[in-house]
Amino acid sequence: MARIGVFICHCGENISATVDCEKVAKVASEFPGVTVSVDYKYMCSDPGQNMVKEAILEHNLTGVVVSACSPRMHEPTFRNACAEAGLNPFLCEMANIREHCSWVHEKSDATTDKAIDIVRTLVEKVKRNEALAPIYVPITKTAVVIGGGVAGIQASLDIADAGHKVVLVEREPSIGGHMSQLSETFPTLDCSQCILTPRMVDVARHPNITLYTYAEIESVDGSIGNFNVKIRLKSKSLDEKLCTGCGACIQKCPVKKIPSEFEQGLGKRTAIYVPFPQAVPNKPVIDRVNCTYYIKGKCKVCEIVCPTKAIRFDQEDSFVEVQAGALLLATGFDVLKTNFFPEYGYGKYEDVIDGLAFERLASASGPTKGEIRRPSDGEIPKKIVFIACAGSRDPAKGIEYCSKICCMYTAKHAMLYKHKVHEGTPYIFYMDIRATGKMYEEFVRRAIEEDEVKYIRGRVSQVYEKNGKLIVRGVDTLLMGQPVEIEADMVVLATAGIASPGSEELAQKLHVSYDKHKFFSEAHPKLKPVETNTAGIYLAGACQSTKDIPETVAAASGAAAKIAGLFSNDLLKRDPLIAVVKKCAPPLYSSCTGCFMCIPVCPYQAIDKEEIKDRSGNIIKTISHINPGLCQGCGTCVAFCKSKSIDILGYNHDQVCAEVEALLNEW
Amino acid sequence: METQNIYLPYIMQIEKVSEDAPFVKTFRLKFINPEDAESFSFKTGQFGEYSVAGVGESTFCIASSPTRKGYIECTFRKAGRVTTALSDLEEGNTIGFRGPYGNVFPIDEWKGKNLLFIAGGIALPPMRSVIWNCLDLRENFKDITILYGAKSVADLVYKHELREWDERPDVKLVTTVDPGGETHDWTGEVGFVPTILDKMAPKAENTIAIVCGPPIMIKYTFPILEKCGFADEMVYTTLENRMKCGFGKCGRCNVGKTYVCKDGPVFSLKQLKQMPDEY
Amino acid sequence: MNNLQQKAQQLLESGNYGLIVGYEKGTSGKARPVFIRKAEHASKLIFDESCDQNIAVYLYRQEIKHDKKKVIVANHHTLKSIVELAAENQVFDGDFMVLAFAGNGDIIELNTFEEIEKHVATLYHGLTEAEAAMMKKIEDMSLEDRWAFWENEFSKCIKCYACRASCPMCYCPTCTVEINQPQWISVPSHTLGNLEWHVMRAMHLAGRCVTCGQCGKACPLELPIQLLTYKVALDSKQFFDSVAGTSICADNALAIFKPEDHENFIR
Amino acid sequence: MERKLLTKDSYRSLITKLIGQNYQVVAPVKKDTMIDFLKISSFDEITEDYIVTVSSAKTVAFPRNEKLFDYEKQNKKLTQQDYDFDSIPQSVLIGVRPCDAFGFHSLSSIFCWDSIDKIYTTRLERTTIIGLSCNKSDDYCFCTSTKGSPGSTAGSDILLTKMTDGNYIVEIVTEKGAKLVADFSDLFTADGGVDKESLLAKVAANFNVDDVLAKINSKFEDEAFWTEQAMRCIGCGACAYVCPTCACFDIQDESHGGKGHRVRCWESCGLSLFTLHTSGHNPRENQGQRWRQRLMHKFSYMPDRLNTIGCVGCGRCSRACPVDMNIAEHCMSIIEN
Amino acid sequence: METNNTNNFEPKVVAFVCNWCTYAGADLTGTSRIKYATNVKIIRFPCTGRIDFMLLMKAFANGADGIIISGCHPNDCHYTSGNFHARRRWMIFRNLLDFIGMDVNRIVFSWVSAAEGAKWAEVVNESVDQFRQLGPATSYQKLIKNSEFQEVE
Repeated sequence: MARIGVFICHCGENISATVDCEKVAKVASEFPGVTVSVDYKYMCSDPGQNMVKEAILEHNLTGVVVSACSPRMHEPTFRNACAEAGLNPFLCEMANIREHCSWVHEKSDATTDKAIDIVRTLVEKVKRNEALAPIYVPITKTAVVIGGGVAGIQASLDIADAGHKVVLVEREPSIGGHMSQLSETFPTLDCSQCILTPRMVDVARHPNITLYTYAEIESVDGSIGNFNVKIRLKSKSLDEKLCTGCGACIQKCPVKKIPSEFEQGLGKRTAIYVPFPQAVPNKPVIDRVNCTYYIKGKCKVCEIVCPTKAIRFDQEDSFVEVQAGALLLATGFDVLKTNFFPEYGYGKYEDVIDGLAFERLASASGPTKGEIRRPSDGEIPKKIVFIACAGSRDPAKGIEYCSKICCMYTAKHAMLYKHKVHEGTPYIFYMDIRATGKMYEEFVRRAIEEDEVKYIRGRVSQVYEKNGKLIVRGVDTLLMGQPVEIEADMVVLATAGIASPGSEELAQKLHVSYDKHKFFSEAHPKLKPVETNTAGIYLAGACQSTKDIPETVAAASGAAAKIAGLFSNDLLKRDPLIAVVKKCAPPLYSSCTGCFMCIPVCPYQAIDKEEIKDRSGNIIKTISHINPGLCQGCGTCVAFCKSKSIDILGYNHDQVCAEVEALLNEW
Repeated sequence: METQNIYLPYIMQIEKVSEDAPFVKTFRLKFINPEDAESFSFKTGQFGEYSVAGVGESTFCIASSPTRKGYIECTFRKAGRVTTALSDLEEGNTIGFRGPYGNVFPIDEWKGKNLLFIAGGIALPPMRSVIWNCLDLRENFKDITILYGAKSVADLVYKHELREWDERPDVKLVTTVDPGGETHDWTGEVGFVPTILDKMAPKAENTIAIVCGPPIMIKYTFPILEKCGFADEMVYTTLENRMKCGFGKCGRCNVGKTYVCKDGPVFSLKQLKQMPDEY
Repeated sequence: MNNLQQKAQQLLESGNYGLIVGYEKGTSGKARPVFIRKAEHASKLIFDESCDQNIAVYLYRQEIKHDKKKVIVANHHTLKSIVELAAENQVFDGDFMVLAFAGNGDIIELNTFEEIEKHVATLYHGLTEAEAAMMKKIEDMSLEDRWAFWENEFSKCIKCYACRASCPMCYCPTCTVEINQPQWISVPSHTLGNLEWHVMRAMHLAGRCVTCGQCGKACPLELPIQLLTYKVALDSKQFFDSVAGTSICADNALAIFKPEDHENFIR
Repeated sequence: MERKLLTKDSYRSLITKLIGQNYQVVAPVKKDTMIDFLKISSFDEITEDYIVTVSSAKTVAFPRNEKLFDYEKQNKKLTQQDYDFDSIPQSVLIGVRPCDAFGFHSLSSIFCWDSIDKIYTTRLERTTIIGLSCNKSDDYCFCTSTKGSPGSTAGSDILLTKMTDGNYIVEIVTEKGAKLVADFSDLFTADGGVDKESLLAKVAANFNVDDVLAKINSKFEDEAFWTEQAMRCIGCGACAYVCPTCACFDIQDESHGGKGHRVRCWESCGLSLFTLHTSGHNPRENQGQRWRQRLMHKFSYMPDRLNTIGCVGCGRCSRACPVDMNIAEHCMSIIEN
Repeated sequence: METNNTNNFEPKVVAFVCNWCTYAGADLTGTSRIKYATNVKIIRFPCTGRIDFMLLMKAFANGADGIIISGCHPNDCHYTSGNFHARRRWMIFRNLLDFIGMDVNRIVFSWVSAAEGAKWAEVVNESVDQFRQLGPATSYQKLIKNSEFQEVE
């Protein structure tokens, strides 16, 4: 007989402010099968959990409904508590009266009534829950890390150092990511490449890491513990085994005027190229779009000069398939193209550049060898204007969120400029200064106080050229909105950070959720910041939201620790909420008709055929069978099966029907 | 209850619930209305329709003895929709009951005879009524032997009563479990009921055999009884066909001309042999 | 003796075949299914316009399912159903031979599924003019009138399940309507239970109905329930280009999808 | 038997008055494509253009869904609301063919066997059956083979026979009939002595049901016979549902929230799950056994146990059958074999 | 088919939503404290692919005035394709209901992702307004009442 315990949480006042929790508990105590129904301030607290545990023991409960927040929040908490009290954890359900009720409705009888309905529904469901045992699946202890920026590099090294195999996939010819483009890093002003390049080399050398550059994810199937990842290795037109990286081909390549992506267009590269001198691997690829041979059918200079005959013009994309237990997304970010803002003149005036370009100008390895020279004429700018929030916090034209890193790097840029051009004057137009990290505020103060960076609080309305100068027109809101006009030699836009191109497609391939800005969504904003909603797929760095380097590295190490944790077991414990083909007594054995129309329905190829045999081994009938290791529990086959021969644990026919009835009928 | 609505059940309250085996429960039921309790009577072997409002009715025998007044008991295994709903109920809940229906074990005719009860699995409940009825009128009968088997030790129902019968000097109880169903501390027999019966080789003289069990057990038990010399009219069994009404109208329980609900459920082997094999 | 009867006689006499499922003359000039086991009974067989019943339902009948020496005389409804049953693994290649008829009345022997599929490709797949007109009549009604129309029709249904029993595609040993844990559909034959039943039946025939109309023909109360399954069949064709009974290996329309499937109602 | 005459105009007045006096008047009505018994509110709804209605008249006393009682569960307590016998209306059933009328006899023998089903009996008691002799028949009719006839008065309270002039011969069969005639005595006039037989349809007696009764028991064990007989049968319930004597039913609960009712609804022995045990065992697992049950029940069990034949020869089952299982033919097969 | 009785009429609405997108989206609505009508109560499913059309029939039979079905946007399904299968199912089912004269405006279908907390509130509020306009589902509920007993057809 059902003995259900109902536990109504006030969640401080989060629930009780709009829902009469005492009434809910009282009404629920009258539901058939409810043995105990209580309310409490904080169910998830230790005393709250103890109430649940004690009730289980005292009343010998057969089911528990915790009426509180979303199951995403505390279902594991209470299921564990139930398990500790000896109740099968799958006999515990959460009735979500916070996110789905108290937070979205005003205080009223209707809100309380709705909470009662929700509780009644879950009580009827839990009555029909079955005690389930978790499923164990073997884990392939290899991680695929997607993205070779600092996040991917850090995570790969951490996982590899923990003794597990890593496959690192980078779509560019070299790992390094945006960090390799940076000059110095805030707030310490140490050289970015000096910290990063040794790590890049470590990656290349690590025996546990397989590196695929110029490669992309083609497809992913399978699930946690056993993903099957197909990787497209884009043709580099090169036999990497033969190439020694001598660079002869690059020197001789006749096409030399291609704007370098790495240099943000401020430098040039050849058609066969390595993106930057410290690239890992330091072997060239042919940019087929710009290569004369691919355009005109002749040239082959590189092939001629190559001492090891490594050039392969007819090389095609190839594929590798990797079995992996976990995936890490570390695909980073991009910056908003500033043509959103024609009034800033980006693209129109050569001397209006974005932050990344400034990084290259300031970098000792950059196109100006670290001297701040403006792109148009190579002159050293005397007045330079930095415009913060170029796109950020601007729902009308750009993006509504704060890109978080711009305040700091703009301060850094102004500082670097001042350090290099002592007589110059840097101005910064800003909205607010957000300097919340360790030593960040001090850094900004230093810029203002020691380096005399002129901070102007206000927005720039227009940048236009006049007499060879860039006139920056804005207002100073601290001076009662007085108009400000600065005759600048150069303008640097702190453009917003946005999701890396292709994020959406990648998310769809991996079935992870992403937000409306195409950043990948974490499973929980606080408690599961490096997990996605898809088990076995993790997140690190700016692909989740723009992050600075310390945060990115912290997230990468966090994700790596999660993956290493997952790999520390040989078997993976999985929720057993999977579909099963129902069997019954002979002579029917199963109501499955063996039409096998469900086979194409399954996204996981989990359905195959099973022969039912009598005692002497004769086949009586052939029915569908669901492989529990492959089934992920979507239930599409369950709804499709006409004879209702398939059911799904945790969401079975009886449960969902009872829920519908309980939701619509009072008793 | 003033009604002539033959479909209207008595309302009964569950006084006691016991879990006898995995998925098997026994309810002790009392009439809510004292007048019903007063007017109600039944005899051993009869059955009724037990119902859960909103779910439906299910047919099973009255498992208690008519000698025990003031309540009836029923034992059921959770299998279909109604028995699932029933097993969800607890003490104090109310259920519907209509009955009694069907014929009875002719225990008056058995006076002065030896009784051999042979039961398997969940078929002990119908037998339990008649066993207790006979034990409560112990002086009317000579030797009483009970052979009861189940798939496994856990599946044996009425364990406490089995112990009680075992301890009684005037009852010989033999329990058995199917091979593989025994536990390490099992002291009873191991083997299928017909096999054990064969080993027991009961004497047929002046003995009535009452057999209840799954069809496969019955099928193999009758020949052994025959071998031991039991005449067909000395062997009784009770049939459990699917029923809806309980009073010969709904048309399900026909076995040839025989209506199990009216002419049965108790049949002698002699009667059974005259019926077509459609049960 | 006509061609069919002679053919049947030969087949039975040859000993290679032991059973012919076909049509005979029934009561009041109606045709009805017949099972011929002896050559001398072959003369009972008929095949004319009255033989419009879909008899594919007998192919998987327990009593003759495993009899591999059977022949079925198939009209075009039956042929389409055989193809669909083949696609759904309910009948198996080589388990029976089909006698079909060419346009000129000649008998065609179809021994394999491939031959049947090929022959079915030559048949007309779609509603007759009269059927299409009935569909149009209902579709042209206002929503209220349509509801009133079907409410009236469903109120008459006695839930005898003749529609189900006569439909070759209704082969489930336990129909959803017979499941009581949970009770999907009200058992009593009131309008609500009837509506639920007919909607469910139609949905379960989505992508599977060969538009033979046998369910409607079988209904003793003459409910035009075939229109419901026609509706899902027409929609399957229109939305997914899926026509049941044309391919022995096609996946069911609702078992597959295309990312570009187009609807206009999801917000 | 007392005979009277009812002119067509008086017939109209009679029905109109009955309706006016709040009788539930049930009559054959052409609805959509078919003719069936329906509650009428005006004489003009009645049709006489039928051989038999699609469904039988049994629905008046044994409706396809009968609410047996209501219940309510509140606070874990159950209360029951007994069947309201007072709610059963006084009814007049018009246009019942003699075969159909006789069907009530068989039906009553089931519902009154030992445990009297008062819901059924009250419904029938409160119904006056005005039969209508058959003036036409078809290939399905075989009442004359089952001891009936197109003009049989058995089962009717009053039997009308339509004359060529459109007026009706009235035969007052029962006291209930006599009472109705007395209540409206001004509408009935003296009998003109027209020969009733000449007005009746001719139904050939192709077999004698007594022969079926005599032979069917010996056929029971002949499984091959039944399998072959039932080959065509697809196992629906149409025959039983339209049959005037089939009484098999199911008992089901219907509820919403804590309120609900128990319902008795028609079921058929032809359906494969009719006898299925929860254990999976089915005593009648193939269609041959189920078809045998149907015929045995009508021609052996009912005659033996209830002293009545379970078939009135109306031929409805054969008309309703999607595969033309003609019961008369099957009876003849039993005799022949 | 329905009378437009919108006086204080509060429709009973069931929402069948998938666990990964819309359920999470509705969580986000809560976290963002966006208000919506109390009429809608959510039942969680693993995926829209799991939602049996029979459950919609069940909801109507139990007195629902409106139903919301919501899941992941195309290509976003946590299980790859459950929502695509569901979409096909609804395309057929919706037309069938329309064919029998049911007002399909009583069923609202939407894709609401885990990020679309605001959209969920919009969908709910718009749907409830729509159902209010339609009034109680009397034509269906009449069938439920009539289901108790049918004397002579």
